[in-house]
Amino acid sequence: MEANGEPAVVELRIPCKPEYVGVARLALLGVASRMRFSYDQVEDVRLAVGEACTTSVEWATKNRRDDSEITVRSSITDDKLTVDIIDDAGEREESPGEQNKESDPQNLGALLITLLVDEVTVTPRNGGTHVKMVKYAGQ
Amino acid sequence: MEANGEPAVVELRIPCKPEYVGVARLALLGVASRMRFSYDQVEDVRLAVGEACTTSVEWATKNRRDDSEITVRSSITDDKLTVDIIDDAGEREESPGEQNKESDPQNLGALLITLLVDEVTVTPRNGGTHVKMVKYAGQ
Amino acid sequence: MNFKIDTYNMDSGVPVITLDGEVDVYTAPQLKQQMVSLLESGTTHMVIDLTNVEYFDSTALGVLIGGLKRIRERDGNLSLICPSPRIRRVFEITGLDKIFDIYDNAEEARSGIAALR
Amino acid sequence: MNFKIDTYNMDSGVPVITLDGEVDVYTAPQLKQQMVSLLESGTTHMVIDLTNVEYFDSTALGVLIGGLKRIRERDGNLSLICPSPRIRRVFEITGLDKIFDIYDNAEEARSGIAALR
Ligand SMILES: Nc1ncnc2c1ncn2[C@@H]1O[C@H](COP(=O)(O)OP(=O)(O)O)[C@@H](O)[C@H]1O
Ligand SMILES: Nc1ncnc2c1ncn2[C@@H]1O[C@H](COP(=O)(O)OP(=O)(O)O)[C@@H](O)[C@H]1O
Repeated sequence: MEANGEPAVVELRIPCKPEYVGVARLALLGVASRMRFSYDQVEDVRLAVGEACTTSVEWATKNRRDDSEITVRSSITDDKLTVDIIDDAGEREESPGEQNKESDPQNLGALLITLLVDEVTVTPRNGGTHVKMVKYAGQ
Repeated sequence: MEANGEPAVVELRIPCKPEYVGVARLALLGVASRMRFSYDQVEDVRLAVGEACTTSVEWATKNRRDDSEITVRSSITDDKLTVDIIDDAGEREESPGEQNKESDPQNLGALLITLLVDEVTVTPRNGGTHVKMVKYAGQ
Repeated sequence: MNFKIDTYNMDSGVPVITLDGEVDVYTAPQLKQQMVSLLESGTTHMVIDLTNVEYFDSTALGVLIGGLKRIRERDGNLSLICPSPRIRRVFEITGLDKIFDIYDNAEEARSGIAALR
Repeated sequence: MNFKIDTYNMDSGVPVITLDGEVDVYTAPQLKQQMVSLLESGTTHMVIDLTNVEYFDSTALGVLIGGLKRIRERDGNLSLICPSPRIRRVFEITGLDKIFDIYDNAEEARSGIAALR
């Protein structure tokens, strides 16, 4: 499968709640450990995915979306891990008074993700957000 | 959610291959750690789910189902964890010569599952198998 | 659940919050609560011991930043004990290692705080 | 990947296979291969050291059972070093603790094997 470039896929769906973010981190630890990542790179993936899920959880709380879920889809090839984190936690609309709060964990979270993976894009989707991150192995 | 008895659901989908069984074990470690299980009970769940996935992987190999997948669905309430392990790895049909091989890991695997969880049922489904296990917390 | 929090006082009376396990969006509120109750009791110096922490996310960093801000308003300080390179890395890549006093062990934290006072 | 396998010889010449990490459906084939090549080289006694094993599944148990059977056919024996209660539990609940000689450390395995010979 991996040989001809077709990625292997691991997909996880969790409630968009604080107590389940750790499950996503553990699953990604398992995925990343099976790739050609260094110890530090595995940590980077675990932390980046944890931050992305945490942001989803925080928006679900703000938007009072109690029943929302997060899907974490890992697409694995020999030299590249792509993780899609998709939530239905509502739109990420900052109320004006809250902008520019530097110590807002979400800004720190976004900063961490940018520093830890090679590529990241954030796209609003119908009723939620899609974060895509890419980490290259063997670098 | 858990309060009114409606279970929280964590669902994982992995390729039905040896290298991904560890991902399922880690995810279940995360799920079970967040419940009122003792350290030993968390280990029991991890081992039982690992054995069920391993059996699926072995049947996928025998049946040459290279593209099959395993879905591991955890349904969580306050005092009860239900795990459904569903594969599309083909039918589990023992060729006559192979029966009664006591050291066959699959027999050991089935034995372990029976010893480690409170309830287990194995049901053939269209093109695969559905294993349901239940473990009660706080006992 | 893989998280524990405890508080003890150094001989000098400075309170030390020790954390164990994963400090994340689920468990960081317990750290915040503990810091708030120490601040309400009038503390001006505080130490957070991260020696046994194995995961520390942005939510936890946010709690520390908020606590540092409040304790500095009363001319106090917040020190960290963080020997683990993995956890220290989270502070380094965010630049937060420059705003916190980070020590390798309780002994160094003790002398560091004594020198400040 | 969280698995390592190594082999060394005791002073007496008995080979010891040391395992590290997770021995499961993915990694147990490496254990089988190592045991087969020792058997092909004529070994009659063999020790498997599970001290640093953190996960051991039915596939791994199957490999040990197969190896024990083959080594007993030549009147040899297979001993295990397994101090971890968590891993030992897997042998106990399957009743396999009664068919393997299980020791707590290399020293005990050495004297146990010497007594047998
Ligand atoms: N990444 C960062 N690096 C350095 N300082 C930061 C960072 N994030 C926040 N701060 C600082 O931490 C302080 C606390 O900010 P604030 O949002 O007012 O706290 P709170 O939300 O707890 O009231 C601010 O002075 C801010 O400049
Ligand atoms: N759970 C068990 N408890 C005790 N002995 C077992 C168990 N499973 C298998 N055995 C024994 O292990 C031996 C190896 O069986 P066998 O299937 O012939 O090995 P192999 O498949 O490696 O050729 C058999 O003698 C069998 O009785």
